[in-house]
Amino acid sequence: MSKNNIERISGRAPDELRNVSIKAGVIKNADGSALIEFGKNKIMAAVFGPKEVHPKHMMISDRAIIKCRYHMMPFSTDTRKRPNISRREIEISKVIREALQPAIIMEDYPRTAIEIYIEVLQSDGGSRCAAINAASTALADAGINMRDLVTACAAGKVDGQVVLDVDDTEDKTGEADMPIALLPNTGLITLFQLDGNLSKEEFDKALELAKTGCDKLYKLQRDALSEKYFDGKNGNKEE
Amino acid sequence: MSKNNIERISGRAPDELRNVSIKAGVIKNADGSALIEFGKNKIMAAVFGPKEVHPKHMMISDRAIIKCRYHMMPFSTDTRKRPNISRREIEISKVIREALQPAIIMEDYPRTAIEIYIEVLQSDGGSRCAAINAASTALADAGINMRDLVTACAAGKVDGQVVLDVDDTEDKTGEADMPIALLPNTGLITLFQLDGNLSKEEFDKALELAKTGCDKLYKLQRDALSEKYFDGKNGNKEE
Amino acid sequence: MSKNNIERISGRAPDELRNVSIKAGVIKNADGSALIEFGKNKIMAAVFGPKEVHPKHMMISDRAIIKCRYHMMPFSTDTRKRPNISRREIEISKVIREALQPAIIMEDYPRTAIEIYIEVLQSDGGSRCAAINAASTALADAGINMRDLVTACAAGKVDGQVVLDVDDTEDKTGEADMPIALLPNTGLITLFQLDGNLSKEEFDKALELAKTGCDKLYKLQRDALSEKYFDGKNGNKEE
Amino acid sequence: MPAVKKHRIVDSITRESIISNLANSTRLDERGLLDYRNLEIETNILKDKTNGSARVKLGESEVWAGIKVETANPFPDTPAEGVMTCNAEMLPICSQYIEPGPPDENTIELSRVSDRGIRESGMIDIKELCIKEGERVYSVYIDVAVINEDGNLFDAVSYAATTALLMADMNKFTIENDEVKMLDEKQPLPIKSVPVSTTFAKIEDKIIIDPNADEQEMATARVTLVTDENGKYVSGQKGKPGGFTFDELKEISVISKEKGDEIRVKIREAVKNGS
Amino acid sequence: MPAVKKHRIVDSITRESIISNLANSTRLDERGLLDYRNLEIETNILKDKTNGSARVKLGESEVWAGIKVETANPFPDTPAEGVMTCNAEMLPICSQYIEPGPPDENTIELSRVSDRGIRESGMIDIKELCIKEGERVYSVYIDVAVINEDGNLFDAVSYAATTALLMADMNKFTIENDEVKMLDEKQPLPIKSVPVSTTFAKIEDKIIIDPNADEQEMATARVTLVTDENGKYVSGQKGKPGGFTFDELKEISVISKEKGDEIRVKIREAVKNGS
Amino acid sequence: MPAVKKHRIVDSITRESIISNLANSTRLDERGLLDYRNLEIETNILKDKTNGSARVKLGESEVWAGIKVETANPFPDTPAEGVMTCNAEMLPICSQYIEPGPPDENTIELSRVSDRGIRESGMIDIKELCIKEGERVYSVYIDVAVINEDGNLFDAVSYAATTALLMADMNKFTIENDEVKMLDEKQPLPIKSVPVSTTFAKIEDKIIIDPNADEQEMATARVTLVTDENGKYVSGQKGKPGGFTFDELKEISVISKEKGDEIRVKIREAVKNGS
Repeated sequence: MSKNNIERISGRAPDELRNVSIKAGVIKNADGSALIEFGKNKIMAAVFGPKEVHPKHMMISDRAIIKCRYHMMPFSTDTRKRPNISRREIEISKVIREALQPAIIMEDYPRTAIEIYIEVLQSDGGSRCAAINAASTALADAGINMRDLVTACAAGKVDGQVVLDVDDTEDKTGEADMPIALLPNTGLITLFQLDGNLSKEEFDKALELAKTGCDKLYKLQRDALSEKYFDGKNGNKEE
Repeated sequence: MSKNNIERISGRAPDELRNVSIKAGVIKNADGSALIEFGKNKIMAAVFGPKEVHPKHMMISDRAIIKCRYHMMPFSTDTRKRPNISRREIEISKVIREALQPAIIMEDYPRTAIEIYIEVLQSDGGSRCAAINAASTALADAGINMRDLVTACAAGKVDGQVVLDVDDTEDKTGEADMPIALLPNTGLITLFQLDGNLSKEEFDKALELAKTGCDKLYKLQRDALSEKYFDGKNGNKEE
Repeated sequence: MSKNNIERISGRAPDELRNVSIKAGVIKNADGSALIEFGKNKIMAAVFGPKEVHPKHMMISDRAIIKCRYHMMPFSTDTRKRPNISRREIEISKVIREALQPAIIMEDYPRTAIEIYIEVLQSDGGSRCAAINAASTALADAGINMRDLVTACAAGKVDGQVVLDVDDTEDKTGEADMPIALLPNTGLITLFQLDGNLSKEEFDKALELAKTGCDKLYKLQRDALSEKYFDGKNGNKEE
Repeated sequence: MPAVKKHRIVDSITRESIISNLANSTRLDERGLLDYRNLEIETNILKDKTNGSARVKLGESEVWAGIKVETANPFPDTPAEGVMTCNAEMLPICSQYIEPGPPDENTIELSRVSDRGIRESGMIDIKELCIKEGERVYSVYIDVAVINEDGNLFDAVSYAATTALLMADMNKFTIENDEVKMLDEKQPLPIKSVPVSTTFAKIEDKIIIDPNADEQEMATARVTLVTDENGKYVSGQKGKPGGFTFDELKEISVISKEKGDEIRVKIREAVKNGS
Repeated sequence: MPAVKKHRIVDSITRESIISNLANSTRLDERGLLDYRNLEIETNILKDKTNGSARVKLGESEVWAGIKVETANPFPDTPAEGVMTCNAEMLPICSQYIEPGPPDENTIELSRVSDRGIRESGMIDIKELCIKEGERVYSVYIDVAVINEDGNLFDAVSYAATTALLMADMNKFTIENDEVKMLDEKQPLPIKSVPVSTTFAKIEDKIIIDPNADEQEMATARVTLVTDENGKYVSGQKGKPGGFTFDELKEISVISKEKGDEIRVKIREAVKNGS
Repeated sequence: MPAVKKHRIVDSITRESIISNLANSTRLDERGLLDYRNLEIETNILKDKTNGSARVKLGESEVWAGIKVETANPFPDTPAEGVMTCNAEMLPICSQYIEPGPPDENTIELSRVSDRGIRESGMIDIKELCIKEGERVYSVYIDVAVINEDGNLFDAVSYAATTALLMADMNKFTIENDEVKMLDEKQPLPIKSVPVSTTFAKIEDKIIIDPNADEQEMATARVTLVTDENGKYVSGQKGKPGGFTFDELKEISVISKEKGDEIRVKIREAVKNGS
């Protein structure tokens, strides 16, 4: 697929991911955690719980509630971000929570809260997908019962070409970005967003391409968890 | 009264109201509602309740609590209004609540809340009076037990002349504005505000004039309620 | 100590306090209160409690909780201060609370709150020390059981000289300011802050000098309380 | 922090009826799975204080949109571009489930998705909103009030915003001796396309369009796709904690275009009638 | 959102005493129905950091006002007018019923009514507060601290604000080569009138003036009228969920003028003594 | 309003062990009373988006600092001085005791004490941060993220901020025809000194340095002293509701200098390795 195509600024093939590394168990005080480096993205996710629900009236008698916050540090962006939570961060927190929730077996934890905190320390294109991969790994690291890992990757359009995993340099001239999150076992897309301009053909192609990215991230998550729990017998780097 | 007077910008006589129409039952999800068009004012009021009190410590054992919010949409004013609630809106919410509350038989609804929401979609002079008429109609439409309807109208001074119902064009050169709300059966003035400059004679005259406006609004409210409940046998327009 | 020294702008000797007066019982509605004038500082402190804890989950079963707010009126500063509580005021509230708390016998008031409110009406250098002296007097005036009064005073460095009690004119060219609070009976320093530039020798000297200031304030507090409760048999002015 | 919240309650009889109807590919209000509810679009409803306005009723969902065009300083990094802001408000009159106060995550999502549909479609040519580079640009405020809530606000808000923008005018300015001067003339906004939003929901493996409030509450997943008149997909957003398969998304994308074209005709008609 | 809140509690014995006294046209503190409490006005109490200041004690209600005069850019729509802001704060030291935090609806009403009394009377000539049109104007901040609360803060705050304004001075400026330059001279504020606020309450059909905290709590209605020295009514505000009859309001308006004139004399005296 | 809050819970066995160890002048983690935990300083960890960065691990406490140097208008009263802001955030990932949301009093104290250490030491020459007087100055943002909390954040944050500042560069500007123009060159920040923070805690009359989370929780008092390379004390802050005697403070001040010198060497080394 990578031949006969316009060259990407990054030198990557159209279906090529940026360098990705995932490390589980990076925050001692958390019940589960992960650090993902995804291109220039550096994102940490931590999971606390299942724990007591506060305030009490939020408690649900037959399952856990899931809280999720996506937050960017002021130094993570090109221009310093103000410390207050922005509307963009509130929206992304919501779509990430809705992407992760179907994977969590909430019925196993009635009357509790599971908290997912995502901290963007350095941002690049695709930070919400990177965040989902980190959070999914952190949930598994926390030992939360899950139906599946949640894996996420974007496809987009740059210079008229549908490509995998748009980075922030490409994004400046990019024509479309379509992040998705996937539960591989069930084939369910649990996050889907689109901004830009895609024909029907490009739309379908972008979906397929994003899926191939998700498959790679799925493996990287599993490797990161193996690395932590089985002495790193599996590799953890995408070349 | 309308002869030998300086002509108003609007062409109205000194004791003439703007065009007013009131329609009850305009919001399906509300327990009661009304839309008032009062000059250029377009204001909706909705009532919810009696309903559970939240938070619980606000509950009163022998009567209902009344909540009231007066809110202007950003597009309702000459210059776009910022979406946050302003100090002006908080003050007006308070005086409107205090104008309506004496009409509500709160003892009939112990341990409950009655919520009154007022939305200004297009503003003109006299929006707080218009809002009270709409809210009073909405309370009746919700079937809340009331001692009386609450009717409201302002008088003011423009070009040295005491006139009824100052609109926003007149207000720019106006010298005084005095909105009142009235419970016609009891003769009690439950809202009274004044800004401007009135002699004792003008003060008394403005009060009398405002009362005549209230009387007309009282009829219009009753017509709107008849219109809804008795197939519109009574008219609903002020010419 | 006041000879052979560089002259202070204020004409004070290096170990000389500004004029200080403390008056207890100045706010009728409070359980205890005091007004301190300390140089140009005019600061009121009021104490309410022991009283019910709200919200309830803050209650501690075997002792009181202490709340403390240090607040400056907009007109109290050179340039008008915005009415919102600033980060500076939050920090000072915290260090003042931590300075006063060790003096309060909290175990005598389980499941209650003791509230300390400090209002700066006119500010000068050393307002936090002045505030602590006022608050300590107000606590005693409220009849709260205390291990000791808390007394506070700053030393600093101006024109290369270690001096007692830096005022705001001196502070503009001052090189260091070191406020402390002291429980005289126990010798414990419960507030300590430093900003500036002090050698080891100056550091020790400033500590000693601040202690002499605290001793004077201790007497002034006791005088103020005597004044109120025993018909002012003791003087209340520092000359 | 975002968290699970109190939701609309759908009673069990309604739930069962909705599901048993869907099993027969019909809906409780007798629509087909891919039928929109009745759509009414009215223009000029706020003509005294706005530059453009529209009211949309989609079934029982009702929203009012008002456009205000003001002028402002441009952002330093885009000195030759105008500014556009889209803000939707869930008024507490619209439902017993809405409390007054700052917008919650659902309302923020509604505002931001509406904003993106307009922005990403290039509906407004923001380069044409420049009055004097680096100094003065038009600032277009799109405010939408939700008056009554019965599901699928994403589409209702989008239609109202789009129609109001199509109706809107703005002052003309000229530059004389390096000074910006307002003329006593109006001009329409620089409109380049008409994006149309379509929203789908999934209940027990059935895909329906234009969910009402009960359907929306029961759905495990929701997705909005916005298309422009060239048949391009310009914006999309999935919501709710469930998912769609790849095949479902592809199928939805086909229907989105067809339905979008139908609704675009209705919007253009309303604008024509109102002008 | 505004709602019924925890109020001061008046015990039943006090209630009954207040009512039985009123029946005999006297008050618990032995005043007549239309007597003000003792009024003390002191000036220059915050002279080191303000441009003007005053302390008012009305019975046991005590408030401090401080004026700060700064300069600012004018608002775009009033380029030749200065700016005035009036802000009252219920300090938590003033009463066990006051919590620290952002102002509630009562405090906002207090600030706004005080502001309107000064503004609507034209007390300050805001056109004289212009330093250089479109560029630099005076900005007058009136801040009032409530130190002890015993009812009728509307009047106490008004008297303190008015007195502090009468005492205030501000820097002189000149324009040299198109540049604003501060002179080493002061001038008084451009004062045009002295508004006086009077507040009435109604308890069981009796109208009283200057209610203390208990009376205010028991009253079904409260009304404030502000008059200027020409006997004009410049501002008014009814509060509390009850009402007045037309006749009561007319009667109140007569008394308001008389009492306003008496208090204006006291304010002028305090200013004279303080200057 | 600040008040007593939920604190970290230290179980009674840990408490007793800590105390019995201290009685023998050792600590639960086998350190001596005046030993720091292992200190790791790494630079350039956020090199793609910041002007300088550092990660500090002090035992299990981990913080990341990033510097952003932007330009801004100077404050009117200091037209020839740059601006510096220091902001520490307790991220909710760092501990189960930290809730997301606006900073509480502890976090505000942490930010302000870190800020003062840098500011009062004159570490950055703010006069050198002026680009064009009255018009354009550098604005240096120091943001520090707490990633994992195990006590003594005052020191960890200070070391990370200081190291990141030492690593940071900023754009060069020139003035041509009265206009500020950015050059394609970088320069280091104008650094004048390297302040070092040291933090002590008191548990049952024992003074220890670098308390971990459990020790810090049990301590009755905590004090931070910042020294510069000339051995001057530039900043100090006591915390927690207990106190130190005069002798204790004097003793602490001696140790602070010694330990500060040792840590300054480590910071300089990390900077040298990273450059």
